[in-house]
Amino acid sequence: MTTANDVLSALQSAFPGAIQEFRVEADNRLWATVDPNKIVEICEFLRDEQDFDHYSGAAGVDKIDEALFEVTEILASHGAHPVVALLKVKTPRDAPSVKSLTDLFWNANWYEREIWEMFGINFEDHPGLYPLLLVDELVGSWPWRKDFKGYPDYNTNERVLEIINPDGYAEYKISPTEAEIEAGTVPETRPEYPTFREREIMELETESEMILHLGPQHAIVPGPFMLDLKVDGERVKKAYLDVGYIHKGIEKILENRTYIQGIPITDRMCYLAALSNNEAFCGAIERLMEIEVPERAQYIRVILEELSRIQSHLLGTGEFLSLIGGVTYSPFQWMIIDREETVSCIESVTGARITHSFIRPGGVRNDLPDGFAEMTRSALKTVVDKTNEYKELFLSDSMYEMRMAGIGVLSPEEARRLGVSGPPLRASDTPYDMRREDPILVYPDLDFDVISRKEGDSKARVEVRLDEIIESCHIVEQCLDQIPGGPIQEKVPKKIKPNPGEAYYRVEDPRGEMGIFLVSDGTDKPVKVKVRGPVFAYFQALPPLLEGAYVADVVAIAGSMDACTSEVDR
Amino acid sequence: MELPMDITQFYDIRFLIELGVFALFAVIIIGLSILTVYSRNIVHSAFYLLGSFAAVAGLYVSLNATFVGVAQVLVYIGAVGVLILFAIMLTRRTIMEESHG
Amino acid sequence: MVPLVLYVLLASTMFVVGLYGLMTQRNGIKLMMCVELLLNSANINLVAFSAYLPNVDGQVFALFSIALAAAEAGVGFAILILLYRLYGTIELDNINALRW
Amino acid sequence: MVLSTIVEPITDFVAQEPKIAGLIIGLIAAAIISSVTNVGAMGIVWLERKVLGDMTNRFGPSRVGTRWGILQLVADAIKLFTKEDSIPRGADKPVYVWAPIVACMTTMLVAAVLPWGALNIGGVVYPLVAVNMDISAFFVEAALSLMAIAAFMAGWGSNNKYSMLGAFRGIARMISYEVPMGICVISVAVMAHSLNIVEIVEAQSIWYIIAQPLGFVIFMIALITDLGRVPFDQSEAEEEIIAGYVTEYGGIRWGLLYFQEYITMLLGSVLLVHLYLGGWNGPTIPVITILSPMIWFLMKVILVLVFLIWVRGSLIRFRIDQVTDLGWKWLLPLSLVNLVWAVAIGMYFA
Amino acid sequence: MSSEMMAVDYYIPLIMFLIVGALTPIGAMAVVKIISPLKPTFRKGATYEGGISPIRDALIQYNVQYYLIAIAFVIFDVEVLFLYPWIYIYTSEVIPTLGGVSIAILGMATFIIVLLIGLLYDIKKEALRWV
Amino acid sequence: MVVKNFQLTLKHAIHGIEVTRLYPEVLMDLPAAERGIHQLDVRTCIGCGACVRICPNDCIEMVTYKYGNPLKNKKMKFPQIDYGRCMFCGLCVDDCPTECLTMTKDFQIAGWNRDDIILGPDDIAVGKYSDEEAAKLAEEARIAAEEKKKKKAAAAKAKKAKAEAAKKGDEGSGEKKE
Repeated sequence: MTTANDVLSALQSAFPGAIQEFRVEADNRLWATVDPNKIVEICEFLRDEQDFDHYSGAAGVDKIDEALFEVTEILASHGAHPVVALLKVKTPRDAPSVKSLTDLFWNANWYEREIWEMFGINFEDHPGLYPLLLVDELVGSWPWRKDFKGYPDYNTNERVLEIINPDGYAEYKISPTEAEIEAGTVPETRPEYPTFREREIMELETESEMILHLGPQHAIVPGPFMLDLKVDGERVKKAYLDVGYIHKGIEKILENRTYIQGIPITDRMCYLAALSNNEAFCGAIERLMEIEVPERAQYIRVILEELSRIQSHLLGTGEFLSLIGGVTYSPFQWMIIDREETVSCIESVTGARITHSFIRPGGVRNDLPDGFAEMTRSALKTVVDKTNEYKELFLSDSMYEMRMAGIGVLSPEEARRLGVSGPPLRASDTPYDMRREDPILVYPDLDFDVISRKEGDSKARVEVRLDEIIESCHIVEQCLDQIPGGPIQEKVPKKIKPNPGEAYYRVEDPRGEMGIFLVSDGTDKPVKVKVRGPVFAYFQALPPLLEGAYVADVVAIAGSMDACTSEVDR
Repeated sequence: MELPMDITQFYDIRFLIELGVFALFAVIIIGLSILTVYSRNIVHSAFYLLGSFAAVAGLYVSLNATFVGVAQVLVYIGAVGVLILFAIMLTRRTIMEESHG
Repeated sequence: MVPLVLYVLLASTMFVVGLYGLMTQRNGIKLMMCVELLLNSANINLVAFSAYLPNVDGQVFALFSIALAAAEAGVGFAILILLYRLYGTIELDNINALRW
Repeated sequence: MVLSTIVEPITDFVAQEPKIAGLIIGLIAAAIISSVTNVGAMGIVWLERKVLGDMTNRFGPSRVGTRWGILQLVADAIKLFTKEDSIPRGADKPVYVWAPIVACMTTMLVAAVLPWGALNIGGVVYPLVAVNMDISAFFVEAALSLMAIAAFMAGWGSNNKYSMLGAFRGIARMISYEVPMGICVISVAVMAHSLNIVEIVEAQSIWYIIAQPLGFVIFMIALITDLGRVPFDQSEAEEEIIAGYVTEYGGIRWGLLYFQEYITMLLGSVLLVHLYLGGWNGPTIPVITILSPMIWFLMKVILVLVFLIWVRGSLIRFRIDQVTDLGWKWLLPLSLVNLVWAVAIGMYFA
Repeated sequence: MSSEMMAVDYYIPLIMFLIVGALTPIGAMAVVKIISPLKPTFRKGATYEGGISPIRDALIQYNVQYYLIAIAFVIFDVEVLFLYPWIYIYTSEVIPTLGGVSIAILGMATFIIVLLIGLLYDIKKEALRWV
Repeated sequence: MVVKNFQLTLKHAIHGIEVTRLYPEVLMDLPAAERGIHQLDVRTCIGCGACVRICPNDCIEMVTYKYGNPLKNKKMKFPQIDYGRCMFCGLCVDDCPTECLTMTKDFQIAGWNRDDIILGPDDIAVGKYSDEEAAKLAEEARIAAEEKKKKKAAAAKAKKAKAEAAKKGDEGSGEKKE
């Protein structure tokens, strides 16, 4: 098996002098600072020679003390080896510019756009550096920089200027006051680019084409995002996706909260995966503090995370069914009912139904209550029975087969290239699961299968989720059998101040690979938290997947991805 | 001049009802035909035409030719009407010119 | 019974309206609609006559005429759509390829 | 008998002055049937909510009007009547306004020729039909095709992309299924030797569901499609095109269009019962002999309605291209097969 | 009641039904006009398209494929139209027979088969494909 | 085919309703760990303000309240919670040193205006003292405070004397201490 050391030595021999600094954190973590001029070649070498075919994301860090920006490219492999390479590129703060990796990795596109709009780091050779999450008016103030002074106060209504455009629609402009300009909250210069709407109109060719907006307020969207379809008749010719309608700036908020205060904030990234998000954040802190979680706490975490996966998959599948069958389609409601029981089990431990804020650095908030095991076992039994019933139902339903089979097919190569993760990736014959790849907690001691399907269509994605529900039930039962006694919380100082350094911690979210990249400088607040969410990755893959489908299939495909807008716009 | 009808008929309420029904349909048919020709909006024109077809169907039924009347509804309104509307939708400039020009 | 002459008057008025439209309009689809009006006025006569000389032959004729009109409309509009796709217009004045 | 003293003057009047009687009786019958269909549709909406609630382990309406939520529809109606009646700026106003009216007129036309049950008076069954037309089955077919025009009017009048797509889908699905439906009606008529629904019912010594099971299935599918219900509700698939051609409608106009759908559902069930389930035929119930056919009729109609609701709770929606494919490639040839079968049986018995 | 109604010309009650059918919605709309508030604003009148102002009108030139489906419908609609009167005569004794089978049935069979061939051609040419 | 769909819906339709409830009349059974509206034991609250400091959303504010225990909470400041901002994360409960702040199963806080969901100590307190008790406690606290003041004054005096003594003894070190 390739380890981080092997990768490092291969890199050093291939590019002598290009690796400026390095740190091998463990067998599967390689940190390296590389020469900015060689980054593309190095990544190409890693991709072609060392099987790093999974571009996992990029994070920007503002090192204001050193007058530097750092861009960390996170590379991993789809199962060939467990090494994660984090390559840092430094660029001066006054004219930040980094080479773009979009030629090598298709899915680098959005990550680089995000860094550009948030930090103002230019990416050379990027095909379209347009803002992704920010409103056009805010681009240019680079909000994630450390010297960002805040936006002008746009809440004051007196300054709102209504402009009626030629089509008769009102637009609202807020001009900043002089005081605000002086305070530096308004950018002096703004980058120029065509807006999203203008880019769409440019692509209309024939008279029978039209742009159909699905969203931001549409029945198919699980949260506000805009999916624009260029359709001819009902056939989708091209799809455009605009996100950022509910951008909450959670990464920036976390920088302004102490570590412990950040935990409830991470719940809000995606409330269906609140426990996984907590786990990722606390896990990263634990990495930095180098503490080991007591075994009982680890078991409790696993139990709750798997229960959380069950409820998330039940809701995701139910929502998907409501999209293809209407809200009157009964299995949708049944799944919600099953989910309620699972959520009640979680609630009996954490005290909350969706936003748990339960996991703490070094342990968990409280112990399992009395009678939890019996309650959970009976709930799991119904869940397993019902899930088997649903599987049987979908297998025997020929209308479902007609609707779903062969729709939105992602071939394994395509799925890897587009960078999807989680159930959609596993449905495309790639058994890639963080619980196996990057084992945490007590997962290595547990016996479970990584579910995968060969077809890669919408039907397979749903089947994977249903199978994972059963597999998760199996895991929880094992944990309930094996759970030892003992403390649930390691001694940690009341004020958490991790050691200065960086950590990257990955967990398997219900939706895929959730990674948290944490930079600490030894104070009680993080310098930078970068969330590598799974849904951000799927969303990027949605437009190419939709091309050539019918409008009705758009619903089936988007629904089978089980997207969570909240996490894209974290 | 000799009228082609018997004036005493007008004292008969049955005849008056019949005449009223005929007049109703006749007015609808003529009015909607003229509107069909004059209307600047071609889709309105098509709907006027369909209305006039419907009135013609009513006329057929009142003439005791029920089958022809119902056939008129089925074919003229149900099928030819759909054809006309689709043809309008498939030639975009006609709509734009007529309804906005 | 309503005098037959009223039906004939109605039919002829409708015919005149259709004919007027046929002569003044330039829009192909409008022309087709006018043709439908003409056919309908003929049908009214057929049915009225068949009702006044108790005999269903006129109704049968009307039925065939309706079927024919449907076929005519289908082909006519198809031609118009084709013309539109070729010339980008259905103003028949502008389509001079039809002239000899 | 007292009854005859009341009935006889009326029949005499009708025989002497058929046209005046037609006006009066037509008006009374229209008023009665209009209220029956409207109340019936309200009942269906309530029934649908309750049955769907049961299927999905929920309560359904349970607040307004006792534990059973009987007054829910009244509350909804009050809400619709007091909502603002706004017309979108881009709409083609006359067309937009006329679409619900055309839909209402269509349903009333259909309701006029359908028998609404029957009464057994002194051993003779009198069907309750306002207009006993010779070719009423054909008339119902033709009138139902008008719904496509109403749908197109609503779609075009709204000037909205979802509405237009919904209108196109609506027309495509209606025209794809009108032909199989018509052929099914013809197959039934072939066996009954009549297009009069009353005569078709009277001719059903054996229910036609037994004589033509294939025809029944095809007619059922075509009927659901014509009604635009799940799994054939593509024209208002809310997850795809919001509400199709009713997207831009609000308040009472939406209420009217929505209500027409349920009235059409009632009419469709009645038609199905008459054509395939023997209408009001059934063994005479003692004691209440007069109402016996009526009870059979209502039972069958409610059964069909519950089945339609059951379908809605159980099936997912087809895609629109699958709908047209199913209509043209399967149902049309199969309905012709059924026609051949019906002709064969008809010849055999004749 | 039916036998009495038979004596009446049925078009007159039908007209009454039509009038009632038209008056019901018109009356409802009139009632709404009286009792409901009406405060139109610019925003309320906007076209709904996912909450975003639409790009271009909805009245574009639609795909020609829709027309092909409509035209197929017209053909079969006319076929059905001719089937309706046929049901009264297919067992009639006066119609001559050919090889023991009534001409009415043979003729209709030929008619339907010709149309079925047309349908097959339509399906093969993908004329009924949805856009 | 689709027979199974019909079977399942029928099965569920016959089956009774288990999970759905008619909400305001029938409430769900909540576990003991439920994190609902806070409960404040005013007898033990010491007014330390730890909850204010840990709250991620700044929704807790210390306000004066007279029915508390002045013996423990000298300034009589108790937390007031703005539920418009509260995330029910429970961090304040975890951080409370005397465990006087806890969370109950009650979750119904809807009100007609924004002020209705700002719950002061009066709304969330348990173990409130009656007026007489409060007066008595206030009296006790006053006496205690006076005594303490006296003690303090005495201590200060003593300290001063000591300091002076020390100063006299060793000037350098005394200055350093200050």
